[in-house]
Amino acid sequence: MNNYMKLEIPSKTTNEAFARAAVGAFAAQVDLTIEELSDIKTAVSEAVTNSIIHGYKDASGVIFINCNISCKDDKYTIEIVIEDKGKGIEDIDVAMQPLYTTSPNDERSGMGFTVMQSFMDSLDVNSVLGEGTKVVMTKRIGAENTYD
Amino acid sequence: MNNYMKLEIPSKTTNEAFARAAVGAFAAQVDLTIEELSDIKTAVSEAVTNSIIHGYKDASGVIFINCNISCKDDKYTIEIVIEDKGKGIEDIDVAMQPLYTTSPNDERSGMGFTVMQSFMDSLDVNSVLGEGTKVVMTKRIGAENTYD
Amino acid sequence: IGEIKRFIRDDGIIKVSRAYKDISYKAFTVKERMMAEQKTEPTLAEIANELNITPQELSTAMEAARSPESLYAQTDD
Ligand SMILES: Nc1ncnc2c1ncn2[C@@H]1O[C@H](COP(=O)(O)OP(=O)(O)O)[C@@H](O)[C@H]1O
Ligand SMILES: Nc1ncnc2c1ncn2[C@@H]1O[C@H](COP(=O)(O)OP(=O)(O)O)[C@@H](O)[C@H]1O
Ligand SMILES: [Mg+2]
Ligand SMILES: [Mg+2]
Repeated sequence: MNNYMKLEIPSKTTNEAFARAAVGAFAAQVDLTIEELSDIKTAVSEAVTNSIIHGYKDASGVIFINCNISCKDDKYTIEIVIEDKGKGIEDIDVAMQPLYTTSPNDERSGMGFTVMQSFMDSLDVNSVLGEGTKVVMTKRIGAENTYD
Repeated sequence: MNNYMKLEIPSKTTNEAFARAAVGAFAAQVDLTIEELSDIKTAVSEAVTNSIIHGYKDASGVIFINCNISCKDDKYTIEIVIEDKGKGIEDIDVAMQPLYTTSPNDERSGMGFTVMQSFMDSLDVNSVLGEGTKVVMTKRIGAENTYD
Repeated sequence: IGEIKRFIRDDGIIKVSRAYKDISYKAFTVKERMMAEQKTEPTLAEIANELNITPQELSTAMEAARSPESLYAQTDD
């Protein structure tokens, strides 16, 4: 089974919950555990929140979410791409460091990228200042076999 | 609160359940009743199933789902547009008649459009043979006031 | 159909937020029971099957129950 979905939503804070729900409902076609599902939803939250808060600040913009499910040797991989056309990140390596945040007064913890990294199997961030940010995350489902 | 989402999915039967859940999760930002939600999901099912079964037959195609929530005088209206680039409908008036179906052997009841019409507040169907079909449905939320 | 709907809506209105909370609670109970029985974590589909809903619906219900403040907040705009 290969499947995909492409979703476009405006950068409203209410849409963080909707993005979680939509990606969760899509991932639900794979026979995953509640824990795997909740890892995926948490990673999506962090990426979407970043686009809303950092990418578009208080301005309104559009967030693109693409999901892909692919199957190889009976193992499923879910790929989630979250993209904004917001202000971009100057130095990705610095931004991805644990506890690094440019909004310390906003009660941001600086742990968003770290959470995505630890809850997913891969994380890839592309960003161009003034053009936007694209986060690509994958997770393999059926964990016992991924440690072979 | 005004909000929208645009969704693109391939015409696979598993995506009927996903489309229901995704539109349901989007609609659920308005505090609606179970019955209103179930009406919306049922209408979405019928339209998406039509695109999969009639629009694209067994071929693979793409289904576009756009949802809009708008608010006026404290009342919400949800608009749902479901579009395919499939084979189109020759005569819409005939197709929309209760019990009319072009797939009687498929256990189709011919009641899809009738269900959409009775569960939603408005239904509008546009179709061009060989180009595709677009179904536009709206539902007002907060029913007691819609009968004023 | 219209008459019945009007009656239901005017009378015992059940909000989705409430129903989703019920489903989430039941899912939690089923999960605990299955874990005790099978000694492994049940999948979403297994729990959904037990509750007679689709995995997609279960995922959505659990989501809504988790964050009623955000999913149902009508604060924007
Ligand atoms: N989509 C984005 N657009 C612009 N900047 C971003 C984006 N995502 C992350 N950043 C930058 O990376 C930093 C670290 O992100 P993160 O680890 O999620 O921590 P936090 O969001 O708590 O600040 C942010 O403070 C911000 O400067
Ligand atoms: N998206 C579509 N593309 C092509 N034909 C369609 C589409 N939707 C509906 N139709 C036509 O309209 C007829 C009536 O649809 P419907 O009321 O849903 O009944 P059923 O699906 O049970 O046949 C279908 O049999 C089909 O011929
Ligand atoms: Mg963050
Ligand atoms: Mg039909």
